[in-house]
Amino acid sequence: MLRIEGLNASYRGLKALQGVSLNVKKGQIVAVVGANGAGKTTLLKSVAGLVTTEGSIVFDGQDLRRLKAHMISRAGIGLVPEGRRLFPRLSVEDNLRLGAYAIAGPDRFKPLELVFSLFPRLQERLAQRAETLSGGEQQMLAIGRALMTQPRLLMLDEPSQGIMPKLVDDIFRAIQRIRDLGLTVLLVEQRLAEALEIADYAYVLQTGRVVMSGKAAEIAADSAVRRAYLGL
Amino acid sequence: MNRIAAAAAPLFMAVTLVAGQAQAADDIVIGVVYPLTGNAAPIGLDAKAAYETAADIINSTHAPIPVLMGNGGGLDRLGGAKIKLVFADSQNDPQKARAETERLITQEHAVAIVGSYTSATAVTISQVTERYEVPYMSADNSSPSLNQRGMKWFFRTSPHDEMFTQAMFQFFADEGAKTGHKVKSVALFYEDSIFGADSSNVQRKLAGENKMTIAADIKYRANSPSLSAEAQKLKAADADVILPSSYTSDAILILRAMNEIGYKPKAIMAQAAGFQESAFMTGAGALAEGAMSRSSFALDATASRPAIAPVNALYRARNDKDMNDNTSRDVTALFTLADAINRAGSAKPEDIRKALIATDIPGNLTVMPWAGVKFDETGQNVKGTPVIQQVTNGVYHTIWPFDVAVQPAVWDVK
Amino acid sequence: MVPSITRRRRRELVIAAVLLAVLIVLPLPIHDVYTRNLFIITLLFAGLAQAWNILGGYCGQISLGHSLYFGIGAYVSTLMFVNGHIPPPVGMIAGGLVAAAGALLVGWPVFRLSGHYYAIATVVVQEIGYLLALNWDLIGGASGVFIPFRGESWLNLQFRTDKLPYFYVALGFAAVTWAVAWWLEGARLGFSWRAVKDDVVAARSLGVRVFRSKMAAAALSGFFTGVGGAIFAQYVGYIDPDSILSGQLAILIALPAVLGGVGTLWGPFLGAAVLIPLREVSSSYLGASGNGFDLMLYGILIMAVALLRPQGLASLGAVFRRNANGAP
Amino acid sequence: MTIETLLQVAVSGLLMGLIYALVAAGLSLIFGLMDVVNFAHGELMMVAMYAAFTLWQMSGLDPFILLPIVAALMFGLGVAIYRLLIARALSVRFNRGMVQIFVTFGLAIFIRGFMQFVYGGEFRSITGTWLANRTANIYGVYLPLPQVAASLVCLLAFAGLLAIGRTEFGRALEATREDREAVALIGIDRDRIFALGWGLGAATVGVAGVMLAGFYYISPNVGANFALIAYVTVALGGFGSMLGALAAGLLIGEVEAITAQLLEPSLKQVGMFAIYLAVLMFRPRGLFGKL
Repeated sequence: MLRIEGLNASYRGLKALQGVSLNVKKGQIVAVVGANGAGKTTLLKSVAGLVTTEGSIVFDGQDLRRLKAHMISRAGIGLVPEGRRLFPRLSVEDNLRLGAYAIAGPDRFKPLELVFSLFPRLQERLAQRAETLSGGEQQMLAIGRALMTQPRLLMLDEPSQGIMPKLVDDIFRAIQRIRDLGLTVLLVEQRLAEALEIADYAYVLQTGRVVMSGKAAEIAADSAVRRAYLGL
Repeated sequence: MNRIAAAAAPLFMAVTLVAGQAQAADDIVIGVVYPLTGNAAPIGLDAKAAYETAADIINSTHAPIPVLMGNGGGLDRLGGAKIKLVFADSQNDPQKARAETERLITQEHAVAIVGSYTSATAVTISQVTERYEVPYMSADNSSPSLNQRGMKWFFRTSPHDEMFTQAMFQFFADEGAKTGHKVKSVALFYEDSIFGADSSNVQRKLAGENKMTIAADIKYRANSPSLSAEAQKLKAADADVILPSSYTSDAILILRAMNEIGYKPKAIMAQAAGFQESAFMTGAGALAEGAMSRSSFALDATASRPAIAPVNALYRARNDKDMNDNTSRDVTALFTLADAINRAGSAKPEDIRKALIATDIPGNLTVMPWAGVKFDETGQNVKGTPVIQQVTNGVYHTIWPFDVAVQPAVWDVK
Repeated sequence: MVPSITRRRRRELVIAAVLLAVLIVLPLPIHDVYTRNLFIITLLFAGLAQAWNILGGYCGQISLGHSLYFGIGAYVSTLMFVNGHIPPPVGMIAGGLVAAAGALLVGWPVFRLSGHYYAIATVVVQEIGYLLALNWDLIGGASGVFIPFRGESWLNLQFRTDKLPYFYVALGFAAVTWAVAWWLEGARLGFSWRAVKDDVVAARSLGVRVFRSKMAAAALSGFFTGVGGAIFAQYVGYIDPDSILSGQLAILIALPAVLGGVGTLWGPFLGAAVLIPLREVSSSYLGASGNGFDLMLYGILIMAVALLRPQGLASLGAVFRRNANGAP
Repeated sequence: MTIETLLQVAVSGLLMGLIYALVAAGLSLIFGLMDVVNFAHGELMMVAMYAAFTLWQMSGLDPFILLPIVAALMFGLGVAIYRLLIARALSVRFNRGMVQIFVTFGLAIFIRGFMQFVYGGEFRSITGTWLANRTANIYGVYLPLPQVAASLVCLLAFAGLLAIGRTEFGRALEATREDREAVALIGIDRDRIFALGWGLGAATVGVAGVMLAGFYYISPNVGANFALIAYVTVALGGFGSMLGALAAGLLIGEVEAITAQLLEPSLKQVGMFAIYLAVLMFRPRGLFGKL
């Protein structure tokens, strides 16, 4: 579904990605793991069209590098960005509904049901400003907003960051459910164990290069890998 | 270094190229400095048309017009030499006016300068002409202080604000004696630049001398977005006469502002300026009805000044409006200057100056209702006698002095 | 790293010295008054832009109200000369000092603001100064102050028609502002300004006293702007609020620095060398038509330079140099 | 001072304040959206005044009727300015703050020169309209009808702006101004929103210009009379806040009217400037600005 080949990207003058190749198959959760500064965030931003890159990024046969960021979103890729990037002064409801801004037709708000079933807490807080939510709720809202764009590929950048442990589980469960509903997920995480637990396939990124890839369960089981690349 | 030189070189080359343009040998160059861009540009552009009209009358061949230099064909005592006008934009900036005057004198070889509408530019122009020893003919600057700096090369055909204001108060006195209508209180209303300051100073002084109460003394910000508070002050004072010293935009605005708060002043006597502009007449429309203004010009004085009609026709053809207080003074200044150059029989500044000092032109050879043109030792024309006019049916009519008046004054116009 | 910086700085000093030498002899063969006037105004604005650059460029505080300090300098020196017969060279320094004091006084409240709030506040403060001067009859009010001619002398800084002395005064002024900027680029103060400009929080953590360092920039910038105002007043011979305290003038002080390159050593000079002659010549030869062409040209030029060379004309130099020497 | 005078002062301040507020609203909108201060704002208003004047001259119709046409034209002009100049100014990599200040400043000078080229420097007025020079007298307080009409239109325009704020497009505007990068993630074309924002800002000041043309003179420099007040209004209200612009406009109108009564009228702007500086001392981001 998403095929990345020989991707190079620089961020603030530093080479963040060097020759990264990666393949995401339909209906899978693919996890990208690695230490801080390994280039995980830049990878997602590259796909979303937020940083300039060299190489090839093809999504369902479409070359994403020719598209502007908002067209990539419309092409069916949703990104839940690092730091969530909600619209803090808009209400929860507005944040969600804006997710459907670029979508036409009578069913444009249909994913709301899904979002509410995944995160019932959001329904209770519809009128609240996004900035008043807790960290976990904000993450839910960010995922919800991305789902409202009706993506076929959902990319999540460290969804567990800065969230109470109890909610982390909720979120990972939600990600699984999203996959089970037929969406494809590209997940970037520092929390290795949880990520590898729900993922189907995994890539290990180190200083901008893919150093290893394989079935998530295999990587999770390989303690040598964990020590060498993930500092555990 | 070389990048600076590289960047600067073409510019300075351009300067010297333009500077090198030569003059035709015969032409007598007169430099004309006016604000041609910015807020005062409408006045400057009208002035430009007026000078061009006058120069055309002096230079071209046409049926004689009964005005000084009205025979055409150039300056006869200089072998029919033509007057060539070179205009410069002062942008109403004293520094710019100074530099442009210098340019006109040194590059364009102007033998005299005329100008300049605004007082601040007249100050620096007169400074330059004094230092370069070239006559400066002030055509329409009315600040009284301009000729009081002991200058040798400064001449002013136009009356100044003190003379104008004296005429206003003389008119009040004459009206009182004739019709019994007395002016007991006045309201001063003036903009905050040099024109308003000078004008109001004289008015304040003369009101005191004439034992009138100053019911209001309002200095306002020129080009204000609103003058409604000012109008309220005028309404509260409700003086017998309001004495505005305003440029066009403010003149329109204050009449509208007074109307907006339902105030119809008993009488308005304007220090010309904006009140004499055609844009004011269109802008204020019916609200201008009954407004009085001093003027150095009377378009309706055609009986005693036969040149008005033909000169005005030529001006109209060029600028699509009638001559007014300013443009008539501009025309007169150029006629006077050309006559002096002609009498001098020379284009040497010193000769022109001597001829100017000897000037004594009877009023009927001008387009002005003046007694004539004759300069005192400060360069001020002492024979420039102003008139008072009043708007009736959208046109200014002369109401004073009584011998040139075409109709009586109307008080308390409703 | 460090030796290359000093080599660069030394080279800049040499370039400046050569330029100064050229400028000293340049006007001698040019007798045309208009061209000399053009040189004088250009040099004066080069110096003023450099003075603005100290606060606006190096310290990053975009002031759009610098005509206030210009006006203060002009008024102080003029009033001292007209009323107290104090020679302008003294009045100039006094004017600069009062202007610096004014800049500190303004800076004290205004430096709390940032970005556009700061820029607009500087306009407002300048406008208040303008309105007060217009209504303050003791300093001439709207009528302004006329500087009487007291005879040709360097002490009076008055010359009948000779432009050459003014040229050297303006050149001296520009040279001194350049030298100050050059010195600042190497001095501790200059470093702390750049730190403030780049990131206030980071600067603070590096131990830069942000407020104090801004105040120092304001004082220096105000001083030289005031001196420039005093020279201008003596050159023109007449001052009034409209011509020396206006918002338009404030923009004209900042513009050369912006066009030339903000916070660069040569930018303000380069900007003035391009902008001022263009403005003067276009208004002299196009303005007289009264059809607005000069304004259109001026406007287009500003837009074009801002968009095409956002880092300023000075960056063109870097391009040349890189091509010529193969090294940045 | 009588009670009538007092009321009259208050009313005059109110009527003028609403105009100031509307002139400022477009400026505030554009700033809030993309951090650009449009130094050609007064000139946009001037263009709208000339547009109203020209259409009035050609058609003889009341500026009231011409209002939507001029607003539409101004919308187009705003979009064009964004596409041709501002988008480029935003994409530069150096000195972005200065570039946008001086691009719009250069634009202001250009527009002034262009209008002088087309119309000459002459002062123009729209006269003989339906409401021209009419006033209503309510218990000794006079209400100039052109200004009352202008004030009502101002209020309507504000209502319109607030209503737009409640639409989905308005939410998108708000979202874009809060996080101009993140909107791309939900498929919003930032460039398009910015262009529409400029259109809306220009249309708003266009409405103010048309209404003003009903009782104010028109000249190439008229924008400058209002521009400074507009900047002060926006900064006082807080950049980007519509309600701030409204409140600050009214405050400035009243302060101006009162200062003119108490002090020399030539100092009335000092009053409003002083209030502005005083407020900024306590709220550096204006009355309603985001801290």
